[in-house]
This record gives sequence, C-alpha cells and structure tokens, in this order.
Amino acid sequence: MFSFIAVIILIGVFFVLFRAIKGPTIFDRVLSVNLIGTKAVVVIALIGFMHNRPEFMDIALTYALINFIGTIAFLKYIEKNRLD
Amino acid sequence: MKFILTFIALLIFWFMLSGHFSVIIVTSAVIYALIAAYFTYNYFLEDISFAGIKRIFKFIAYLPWLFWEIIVANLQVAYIVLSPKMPISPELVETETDLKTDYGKTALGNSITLTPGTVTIEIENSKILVHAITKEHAQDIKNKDIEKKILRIEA
Amino acid sequence: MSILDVVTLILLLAGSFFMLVASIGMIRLPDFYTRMHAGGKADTLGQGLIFLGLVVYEGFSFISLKMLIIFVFIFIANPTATHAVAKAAYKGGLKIWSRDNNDSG
Amino acid sequence: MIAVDFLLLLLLVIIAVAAISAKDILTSIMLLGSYSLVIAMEWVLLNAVDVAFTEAAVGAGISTILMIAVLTRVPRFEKEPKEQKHFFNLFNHSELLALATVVITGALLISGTWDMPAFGDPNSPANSYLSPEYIERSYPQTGSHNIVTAVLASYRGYDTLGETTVVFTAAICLILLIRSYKKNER
Repeated sequence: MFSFIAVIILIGVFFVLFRAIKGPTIFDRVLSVNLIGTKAVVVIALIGFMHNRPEFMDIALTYALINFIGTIAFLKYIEKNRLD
Repeated sequence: MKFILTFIALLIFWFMLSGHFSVIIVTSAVIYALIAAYFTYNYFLEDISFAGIKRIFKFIAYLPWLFWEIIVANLQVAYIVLSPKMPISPELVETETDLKTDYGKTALGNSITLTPGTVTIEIENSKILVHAITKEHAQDIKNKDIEKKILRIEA
Repeated sequence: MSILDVVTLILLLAGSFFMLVASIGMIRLPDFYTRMHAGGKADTLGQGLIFLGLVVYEGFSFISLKMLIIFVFIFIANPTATHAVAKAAYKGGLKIWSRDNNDSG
Repeated sequence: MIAVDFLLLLLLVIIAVAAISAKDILTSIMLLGSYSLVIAMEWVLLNAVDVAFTEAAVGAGISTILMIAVLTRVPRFEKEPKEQKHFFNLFNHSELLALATVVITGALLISGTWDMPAFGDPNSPANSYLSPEYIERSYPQTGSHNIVTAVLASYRGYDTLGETTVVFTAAICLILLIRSYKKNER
C-alpha cells in the first residue's frame, strides 16, 4: 500500500523535474525544486512506514524545515544578488 | 518576558521531538533552549497580550471553514488541470485591507493563497496584489469575504 | 481490513491524487503564475492528506505527534514559500499570461 | 519496493545529467539540491538513517547555501564556447580518450560487484559473524548504546579523527573566504 503511493508520488516528481530542467524562467525552477523537496518529505515518511520503522519521521521533519530555508535562500540571491 | 516565553516554547518543542526524559537530556535541553532563546527572542513573538488567547480560540473556530474552502479549491485546480481546454483567464487584482497586525496580514495572505482560484503576490502596508485564475474569482476577492472573517478575529 | 485501514487508504489515495494533479499542472499550465496555483494549493492539500492518513494509521503516539507538527508546518510554510516566489517573480518583472498574448509560455 | 528503488535511481541519473549540462550555474545548484534530496530518499530506503540525516543537513541545507554564497562572488552564467562545434568534430581525440577511461573504469567497478554476496543475504560474511560480534561487544567495550557511533568513534577512532581534521580545515577555509566581504567590498 505505502510503496504504491510512493511510486505515484515519484512519477509526479518526474513531471516536476521536467519543469525544473526546461522551465523558461528561474522562478519556475525555484518552484519546481520546492515541490520536489515537499514530495521528498512525503516519500521519506512513507518509506518509514514501509519498513515499519516510523522513527524516520525525524528526517522528514528536518527536510520540511531545510526545504523552506533553501527556497528562501535562492529567492534572496535572485532578488538581491547577495545573501546577507 | 519575551525571553522567558521563547525559552518555554523552545523547551516544549524539544520535548515534543525527543520524547526522552533522562537527566542528561533534560539538562542539555535547558542549556540549548537558553542559547537558542538568547539569539532568537527578538525575531519571535512580536506582541504579547493576554487578549491573544481569545483570538486563538476565534482563529480555531475559523479553521473548519478554511479547510472546506481548501478542499473546494483543490477540486477546482484538479478540474482546470485535467480538462483538455483549460478554462482559465488570469487577471491581477489590487485591493486594500483594513487589517492592522502582521499576524492578521499573514493569515489573510495565506488564506487567499489556499482558497479557490487566487494566489497572493504581494502585501505592502495595506495594499494586496492578488493573481486570480478566472474573472469570477477576481470578483470574489473584491467582495472581501475572507478579510471580513479575519477582521472579526482581530477585533 | 478494519475501518481505520479503509480511512487511511482513502486519505492516502486522495492525497497522492492531488500531488499528481500538482505535478501535471506544473507541466500543462501556460505560465509561472498559473503554475503557482497548482504548486501552492494542490501540493499543500496533498501532503496534508497523506500525513493525516499516516496519523490515522499510526494511532495516538509520539510519532503521530511529530507528524501533526509537520502537518501544521506544511500549512504555514507552503503558502508562504509560494508567496515568496510569486513576490520575487513580480518584482523581477514577469508578465502574466492571458489568452490574447500567449507568447510567454 | 523495487519499483521505488528503480524510479529513484532513474531520477538520480536524469538530475545529474541535467545539472552538468545546465548553462546557468544557479540552475545547477538547484538541481544539485534536489539531487541530494533524492539520494537521501535512497539512503532511507537502504535503512541508512544516519547518512540520510547528514545528507539532509549538509547536502541539501548547508552546502546549497554555501554554493550560493560563492555564487555571489563569481559570474552566474557559463561562458559560451568560442567556436561552435560541428557534429563530426564532436568527438576529438581527447574526448574519446576520456570516454574510454570512463567506460573501462565503470566496467571494472561493475565486474567487481559480481563476487559480492546478494543484498541482505543472511549468510554473507558480514552478516554471519561480523555484525553479531559488534552487537554483542560494542556496549561492554565502548559504553555506547548506538553501534554505529561505537564503530565510528571507537573502533575506527583514528580514521574519524583524520576525517574531522579535514572537515575542520575546510570549515576554517570557508570562514576565511566568506567573511571578508562584509568589511572590504560593497
């Protein structure tokens, strides 16, 4: 059951990746990478349940946090051309 | 006061994540929460007033309506994406808001993004710029339904 | 199959359906701002439903508490990230797409 | 399960090729960020939670931000090559040599895996006597509940010491490189 759902989401990742590679503007790419990150959070949670080891939720939580910070860092660079 | 509240919030978050209560872990939790609170208490918790508790309950009462709107919004996005002709006519809408606090503006922006057919692009002082996916949704934003609900929470 | 398993399965299938819709929308929609609708809404609800399904499957425990934290965080962070990207794109001078001048696709 | 594995590996290859061939370096950095997300999913699938955790913190988080910090000081777009290569000129001699090297190395590596025991085989040497040994003795010998920590910090202590020295030196170099732009320039 969980691996079936994970496969569906990974097929979705392929579509999003297509947009990340082709994307006419840089903002399309940022949005796509953000979506890949959110899908990765879900897949890691699902894999934890596939192995009957739901302690993996810690990694999913870390990823949810890091993904948000990464997106903001990309945007800050694009807007201001610097990070501080 | 702000410092102590931040410290308590961080400590509660630590114990929610770790779930262990041995001596070493509790000590290190207190130390790390102190360090983190020292660095962050200025960014966290803008205004503390005990009228805020009432607002939290009002906000919780607002959530079911929001969740229903989110489901409607998603069914609509699914319909737009999966229908072969793509019935869209995007438009930018600009409106004013009467909300005062930053929390209220954040809640409004996120609610607009999650409800049907509209995404917040910019909130600057009291101006909101919204991207609506069809003309009807642009009209909905001008009617300010969401804003009235959040104004009632803020009051 | 108990009733909880059925609820879990329904929530997981609905969630993965919405996430797939978000991905297809990323390909099919014509410009950045409309893609944002797919990415901002469908993906948020899809993730939320999947985590809700996993919470139902797990029952009441520490793990489900963590998943509820992720659930709340998603509903705050995902629209905020979408809004941040949109603001950057608007400031960067990206024009919106309409039926009349469909050159930016 | 196998389908998930296959899809993840396919994703890895596609992302790697796209990251190399992108002209915009910012795009390459973004694709590398998603590369480390995908490879962390693979680590989780292989039950290597510690590695996945490190990948989450270092690969997706810190190294992305460090690379952007470097990008603020170098040009963002790759230079166009001077003359456009004709199709028949595409493979000149040095590129053929590189291709041959890569193919031969890959073939050697793959042929090396034929003698390995099957993945998760309970009768393989590692699983039949090495793992039980560690499981039994690591706590009385090192006092650490976590076996991976015991192996890394005690049995392989000198190795880890060397590794941390390298990482520490790299961190100091990065601090020296990045901190100067607050005072001098801009």
